[in-house]
Amino acid sequence: MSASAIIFYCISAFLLGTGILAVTAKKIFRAAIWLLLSLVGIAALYFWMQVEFIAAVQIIVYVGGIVILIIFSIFLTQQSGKEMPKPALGKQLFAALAVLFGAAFTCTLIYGNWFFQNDGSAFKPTVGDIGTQMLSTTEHGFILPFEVVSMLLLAAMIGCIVIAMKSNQTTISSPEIKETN
Amino acid sequence: MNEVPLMHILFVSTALFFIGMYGLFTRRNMITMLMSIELMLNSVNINFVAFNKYLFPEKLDGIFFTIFIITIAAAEAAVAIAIIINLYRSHQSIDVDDATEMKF
Amino acid sequence: MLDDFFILLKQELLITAIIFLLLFLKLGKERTNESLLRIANILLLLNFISGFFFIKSGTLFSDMFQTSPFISLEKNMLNLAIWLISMQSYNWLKTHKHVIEFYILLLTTLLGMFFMISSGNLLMFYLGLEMSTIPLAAAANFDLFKRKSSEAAMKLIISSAFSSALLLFGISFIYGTTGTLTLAELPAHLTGSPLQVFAFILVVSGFSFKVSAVPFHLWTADVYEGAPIAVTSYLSVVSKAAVLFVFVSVLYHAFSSLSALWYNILFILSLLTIIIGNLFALRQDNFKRFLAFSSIAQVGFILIGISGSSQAGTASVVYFILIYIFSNLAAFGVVSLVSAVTGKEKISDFKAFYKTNPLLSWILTIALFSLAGVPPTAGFFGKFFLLIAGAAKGNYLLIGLAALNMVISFYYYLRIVKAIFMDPNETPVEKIAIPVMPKIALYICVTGIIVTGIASVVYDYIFSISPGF
Amino acid sequence: MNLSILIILPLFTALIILFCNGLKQVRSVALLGSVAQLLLSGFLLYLYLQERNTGNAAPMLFENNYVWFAASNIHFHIGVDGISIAMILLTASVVVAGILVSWEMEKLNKEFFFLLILLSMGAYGFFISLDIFTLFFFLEIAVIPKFLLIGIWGSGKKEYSAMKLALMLMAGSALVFVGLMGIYYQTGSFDLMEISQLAIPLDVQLFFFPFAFVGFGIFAAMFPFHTWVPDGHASAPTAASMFLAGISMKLGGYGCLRVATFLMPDAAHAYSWLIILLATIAIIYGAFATMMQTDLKYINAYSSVSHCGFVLLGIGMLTETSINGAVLQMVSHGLMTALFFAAIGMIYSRTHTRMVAQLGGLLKVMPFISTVFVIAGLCSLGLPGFSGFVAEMTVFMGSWQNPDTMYRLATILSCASIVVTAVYILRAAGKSVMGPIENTAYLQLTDAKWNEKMAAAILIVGIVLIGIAPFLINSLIGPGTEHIMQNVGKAITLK
Amino acid sequence: MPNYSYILWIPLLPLATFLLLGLFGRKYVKTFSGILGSLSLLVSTVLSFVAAHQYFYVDGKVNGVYQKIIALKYTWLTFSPNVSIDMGIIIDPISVLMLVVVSFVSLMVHVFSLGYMKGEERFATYYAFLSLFTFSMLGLILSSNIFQVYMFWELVGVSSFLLIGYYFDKPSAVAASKKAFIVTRFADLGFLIGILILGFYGGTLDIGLLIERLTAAQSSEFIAMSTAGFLGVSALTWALTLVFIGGAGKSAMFPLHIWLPDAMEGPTPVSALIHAATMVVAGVYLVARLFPVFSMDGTALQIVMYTGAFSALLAAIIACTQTDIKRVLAYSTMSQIGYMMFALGVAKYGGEDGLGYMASMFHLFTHAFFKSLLFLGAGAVIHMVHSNEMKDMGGLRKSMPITHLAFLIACLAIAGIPPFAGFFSKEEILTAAFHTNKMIYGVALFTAALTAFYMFRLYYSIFWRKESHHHANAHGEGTLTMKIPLVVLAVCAIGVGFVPFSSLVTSDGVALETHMDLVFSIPPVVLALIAIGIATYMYKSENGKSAQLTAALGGFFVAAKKKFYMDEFYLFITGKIIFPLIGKPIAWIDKNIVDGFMNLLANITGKISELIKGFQSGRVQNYAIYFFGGIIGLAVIFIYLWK
Repeated sequence: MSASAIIFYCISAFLLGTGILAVTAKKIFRAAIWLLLSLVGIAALYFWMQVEFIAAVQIIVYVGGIVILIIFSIFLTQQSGKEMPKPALGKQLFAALAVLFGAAFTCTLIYGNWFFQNDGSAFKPTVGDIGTQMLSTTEHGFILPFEVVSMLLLAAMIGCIVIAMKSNQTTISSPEIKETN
Repeated sequence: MNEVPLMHILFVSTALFFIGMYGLFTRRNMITMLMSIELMLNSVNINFVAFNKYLFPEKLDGIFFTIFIITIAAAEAAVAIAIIINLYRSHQSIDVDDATEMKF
Repeated sequence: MLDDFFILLKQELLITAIIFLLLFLKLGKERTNESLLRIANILLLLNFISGFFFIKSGTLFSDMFQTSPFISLEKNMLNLAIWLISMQSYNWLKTHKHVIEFYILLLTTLLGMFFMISSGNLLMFYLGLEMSTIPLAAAANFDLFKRKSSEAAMKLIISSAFSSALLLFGISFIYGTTGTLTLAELPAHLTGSPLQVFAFILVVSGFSFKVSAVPFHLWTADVYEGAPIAVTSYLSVVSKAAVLFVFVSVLYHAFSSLSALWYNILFILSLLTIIIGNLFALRQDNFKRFLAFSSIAQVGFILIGISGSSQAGTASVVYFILIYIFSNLAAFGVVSLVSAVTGKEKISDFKAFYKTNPLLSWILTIALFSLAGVPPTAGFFGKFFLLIAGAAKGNYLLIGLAALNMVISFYYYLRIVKAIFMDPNETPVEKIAIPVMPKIALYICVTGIIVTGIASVVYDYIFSISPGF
Repeated sequence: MNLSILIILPLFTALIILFCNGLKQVRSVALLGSVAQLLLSGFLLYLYLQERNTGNAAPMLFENNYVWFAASNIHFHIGVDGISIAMILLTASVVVAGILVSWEMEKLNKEFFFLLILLSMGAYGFFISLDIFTLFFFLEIAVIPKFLLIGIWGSGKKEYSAMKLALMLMAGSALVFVGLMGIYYQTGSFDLMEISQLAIPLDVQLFFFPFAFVGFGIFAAMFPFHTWVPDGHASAPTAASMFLAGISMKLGGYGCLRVATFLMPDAAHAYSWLIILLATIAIIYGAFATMMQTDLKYINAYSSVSHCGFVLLGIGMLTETSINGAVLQMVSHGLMTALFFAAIGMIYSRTHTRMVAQLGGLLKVMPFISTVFVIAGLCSLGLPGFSGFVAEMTVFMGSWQNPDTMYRLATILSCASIVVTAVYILRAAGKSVMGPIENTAYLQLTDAKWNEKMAAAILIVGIVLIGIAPFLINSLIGPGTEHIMQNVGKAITLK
Repeated sequence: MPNYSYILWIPLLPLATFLLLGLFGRKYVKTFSGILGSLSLLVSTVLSFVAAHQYFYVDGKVNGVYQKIIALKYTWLTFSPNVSIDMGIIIDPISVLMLVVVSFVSLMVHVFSLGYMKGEERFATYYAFLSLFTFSMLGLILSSNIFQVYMFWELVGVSSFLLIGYYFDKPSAVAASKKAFIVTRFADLGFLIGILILGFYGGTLDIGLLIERLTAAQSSEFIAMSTAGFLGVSALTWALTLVFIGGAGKSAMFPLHIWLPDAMEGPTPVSALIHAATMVVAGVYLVARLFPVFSMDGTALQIVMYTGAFSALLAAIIACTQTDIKRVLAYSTMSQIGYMMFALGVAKYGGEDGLGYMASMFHLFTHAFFKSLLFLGAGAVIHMVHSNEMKDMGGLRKSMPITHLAFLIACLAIAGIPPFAGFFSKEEILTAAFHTNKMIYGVALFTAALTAFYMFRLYYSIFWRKESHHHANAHGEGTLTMKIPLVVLAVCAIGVGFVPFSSLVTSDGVALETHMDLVFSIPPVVLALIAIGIATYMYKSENGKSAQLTAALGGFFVAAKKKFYMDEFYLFITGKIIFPLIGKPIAWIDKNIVDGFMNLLANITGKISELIKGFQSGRVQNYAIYFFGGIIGLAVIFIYLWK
């Protein structure tokens, strides 16, 4: 058992553990932190797989972006200190069972599946060729998705602005509350 | 380092995926639900990268897919959070069980 | 190469252009909503008309983008639908603060759908799918101060995120087992190994979520009820249609080697969808919710048509969707008019509707009859061809059950007709003044409902260009 | 003559009505249209006879065959034989009568007449179409107007009845649809004539015949799917009841004959025992059920169940005579029951009750209406000189030709119903028309107006004409039944 | 081929009258309608006499045999190539005989009604109905096709229904008319089925052809029919019995006679026409029509014989107890028809054995005259007294001499006192009966005596008994138009007995030599005279004797007066069995089970949709769980189960 293998298992143990904590932690702020750690662990996994570029993106976008966003929203919506309401035990159990079953099911499928073995050709993606390929219009060029995503981001941005913008009218039209029940 | 078989990486990602799913099923706080979804997406990313690296290294499809997933996840998270904030304004709560006016 | 580029991408480029135009309008000097709406509608109309010209088939960026007369027809149907919707939601938008943003969001999703429809590649497909969902979730929240609206948006975004996660999980395994993301290359690599089957089911679930097929439909009703009617109709017509288009081509081409499998899957899904949709529609009182379930049932019928898996199948699905656009939008149009003026959205509010609004009543009735599939409305032909296509495999059990479910559906459609014409009501909806734009839209819908069926040229044209294999 | 006119004319009438306003305009347009249609049908009859006399022995005349949906091999194929012409004439006269009867319709008159005409258009289209798709198309067109007519202008528990009727009929057409699918995928064609030339394999027939037959049977008030009939007829406004019983129940019988039996003769033979069983039950059971009714409309509705049983019996017996009789019975019952409903409507519009117990002695105050009522009654109990006799006797003779003992028994039982018929008709007539005047208020009532007299006259003429000169209509429908029998006969030899 | 086509006019004229009066009578013709009807009928009558003369004395007979002549015939409704309803006119002895009787009696009644129905509000309608009836009756007797017979049979029934219910605002009249129609209808059912059987085996509906085929013992039809059987009885017997049931219904044979007494609710002239002379003998006529076929089947004839005899006796007994004069007459009619029936029953085809047939027809002939006379007389009386009850009458002989005389003659005739008409016919019948069946002969004799008895009971209680003339104030004896028919018919009642009947009407058309031998003519006359004596002794003047007799008879008398509870029996069948035990349950089943099932389906659907609404819980997490569940479900199905 080589060193890299040991490293791999450590990383996976770490990210899974933190992941579990992230979805079970009582306090929401802690949960966010655990999530962050778990994401970092994933980045580490990418490093281990020698896809540094992805690892970098992971760090930048997730750790630097999303988690921060989440934390901000936590601050916006509630005081982070207080414990979150516990989910009903029955629900927990049921969810656990369902999830375990699903996981087992998937794993057996994966286990039983024969994967194509590659011809051992080296896998060395450098940031450079990723960049060129990203912007090339030729075979294996990803310019179109790139543009599309940009449009999507634009739209998402506009949407967020409209929705989340603090607007002068804050009184909630209450009639619906009665009318629904 | 090929003595770590692909299988194991897939197991890890699967586990992560279902951890996320568990979170989604049980967490009542919308933001934490969002976190769980992020976890699931990440596990998918791991899959793609692993596949690309282990099985089909001659092309970079998996890598690019990962990149785009991450981007989209960001957009999704942004919109989701915006919606959650708006919902918080109207409901004074982000507990998913408080937002069940419409049913049956 | 370049002119080719422009012609093939024509529709996408147009939409993008409109988006940016609207952005500039936003940045430019303050305008009244009326003028903005006028501009927007004219632009959309032009966009729709332009869809009939310079039709060419070809692919771009290797496998990323492909188009054909058939595909551009599908896109143009969506163009038509979005134009009609924007005309109908005139009353609602007139007083809204963020008209332009609304249009931008909608158009972005439309763009996403276009890319999704002409995607030759799972990546593009995924991007298109997300692009047609995320902004829509935002748009669903556009009744900014309605609790229901934000609840609907929340439900939409969370469940769609969940479903896309599952979809991606599936796609990742498909990638892992086949080594390619190109749809055209998939059949060669798909062996039907258990993992692939699982992955495929995950993908199907992603589609089913979008078209709201049972049991992946549960978000539908709530979102439809809460979202602004414009968004609801957009969801129930446009996004559904787009995904169905893709579903057909993906099933027929990318997964043709699994056809035996997905035929059975569709068999189960379609029956479940029709039955559950009907059973829930029976007891709805909120009109939007009712239409949600009825549209679920309709999807069930469409799935039957898809399961026919032939040129007739494709044609009948597209044909039915065209009819469905007209019928559903006519219904939504009337409802949106009523709710924009009076805020009433309950079926019980429509009692004795005929006394005050005969015109709207007839339009609504015709629309409902078309949805129910009563001749001479187009809905009859649509359903007929769907079932013909479905029966091609000789699965008469499916056809029989579907036909009997049509009876149940008759019950709830007729229930509304009964409310409109027969039930007494001392406080009926007051007489509603119909602005010109919604009026035009409604008339177009009604004409569509009547003509599309009887005039066989429509079906024959669709049939002639729809790809067989 | 291009038969499409038969559809186009009503269509235009309906459209014009939409642009009229005021009762006077509307009703006059409707009347004009329907009378024109009646004349047209008469002219069609004339042309038809001429063709036949010139020795044109083609099974169908005046055929037009346009491709409609090329992709699914759907044609708009129309043509007529004697049977369809008889049906068309029936429809036309009932429509005219119905419009005359509802001359004073005040409430939403435009919509009312529009729907009436639309309904009739469905019937015309149904009777002339030689393509199962168009047949089905028109069959369903004829359903929804009924729903609206009953639900909006009806009386009593109209919504319930309307809903029930619409749903049961739709269920019927759903079954028919499945049958059509089966036929289509066996033969790849919707064309009646074409399919009749191809032999559908027996097992397929055995599987799909019940769908088609029961489907149409629901329209024809086949036991036990007849329950829409009483409620529907009772709640419907007069004209609508006339149309329902006079026309739309005939759609069912015609369909059973022209589609189910004609295209799947082997299965028809295999299932004839069942058909006959149900028909016999319907006849007897309907008659006894009628005996217990107290509402004139219910009486007539249940008697319709019993009388339509004869249609199915005739079809089930599968002899040329019996099928002839079935067609005759359709026509006769159409006219007779329409007349009956017309009379009931006239009485109801004056006395505002349909309860036999509350009526009485009307013959004194409204002799014309009462006479019409009695005539309808006598016709329905099969009095010679009226159409009912001819039809029923033909059915009996034909059924008797079927030598199987059980079938004989069925025939005898059905014959027995004529006694019960006499009982309930005489009870109804004896109590409501004859006897002392129950309610002195009735003494002020007036007799029929010109329009009502016209309506009654048209129908009575038809009834009596068939009654005293059946050889005319017989020679009209004869070739049609022969052509159908060719297929059925083939099946006999094949068994 | 002699030309009889003008006979067509005999039925057509009344038809024309009916249409005319029916459509325009109420408005335009009004009071003239009576004259109109009578005139048109006069023409028919003359024509029928001409026809009779031509047939019997000019060209009817070909080398000693009266031919069956089909005057004209055309196809009316074709069932199958050889089975069709043809409208035709058949000329043979019995049809010509009936032609004369019907048209003549009908004419008399028309004339009588001119006075009797004067001032009725629906005068025109009355005559329209009369003409309709005459038309149908004439059509019936001229029919050459058995189905044609059935058609006119029905028409006769309905016109009798209309005439009985003429006073439609009298509930009893309505009830009576309904009863008459339904009972006869029930019998017609038998007739119809009989026709179906005959038509099927005979392969034709034409009477001539039918007889020809079914009387030839070696013809395939006959063999098929006599061998084919159902419930151990041959098809032929079935057919004939069923046909006879039809006849029994119309001719009020036991047990289908119950409608006849009630039918007296109609105007009296109507009773005279329909329920004395014409319609009620239709049954006899029918059997006579098919007699050659009947004669091939002993069983059927036996049934005819016993039914007839029993009815004759029963009716005579009941007649002795009734107090409503018209009912008495009704029962006597029934009893006389019973005579005709069993006379047919005892007959054979051809030659001497055909005596019964001849006698039956002869009695039919004579009976028509004196019975209609009796009814018209009764009518005249009722017209004066305004009551049917004997107790309201008595001592009318002074106030209405002509009626009295006519009535007396009729009584003598029916009692069979020579030289009145009844004597001859009865005597023949008795002879025929004696030759075949002694028991029947005894019954016949006894009945004859009874007849004489109750007729004179009737006679005395109308015209004698109390001397008081409290009716003198009433308007005399009625108009001239009422007297003339009485006189004419009285003359006939005396005279028609001398018609050389046996040489004209016989079973095979060959003249039959009948010789009067006292052995057969004395006993009935003596018995009749004794009976009359008793009647005179008991009823001529008011005394308690009749009361003593009834007391002596006790229960039997009560039973007879109550018509042996037949009506009650039928009432029980219909009211206690058919309606509550068949009708009600079916109506209930229809409402609750058949219809209920349809509603149940709807309700179940609704219930289910209510049941599963919980899935739409509004909680997005549950949605996700179901979503995942769906995936797992599909996966499990399609990976492990659905290979």
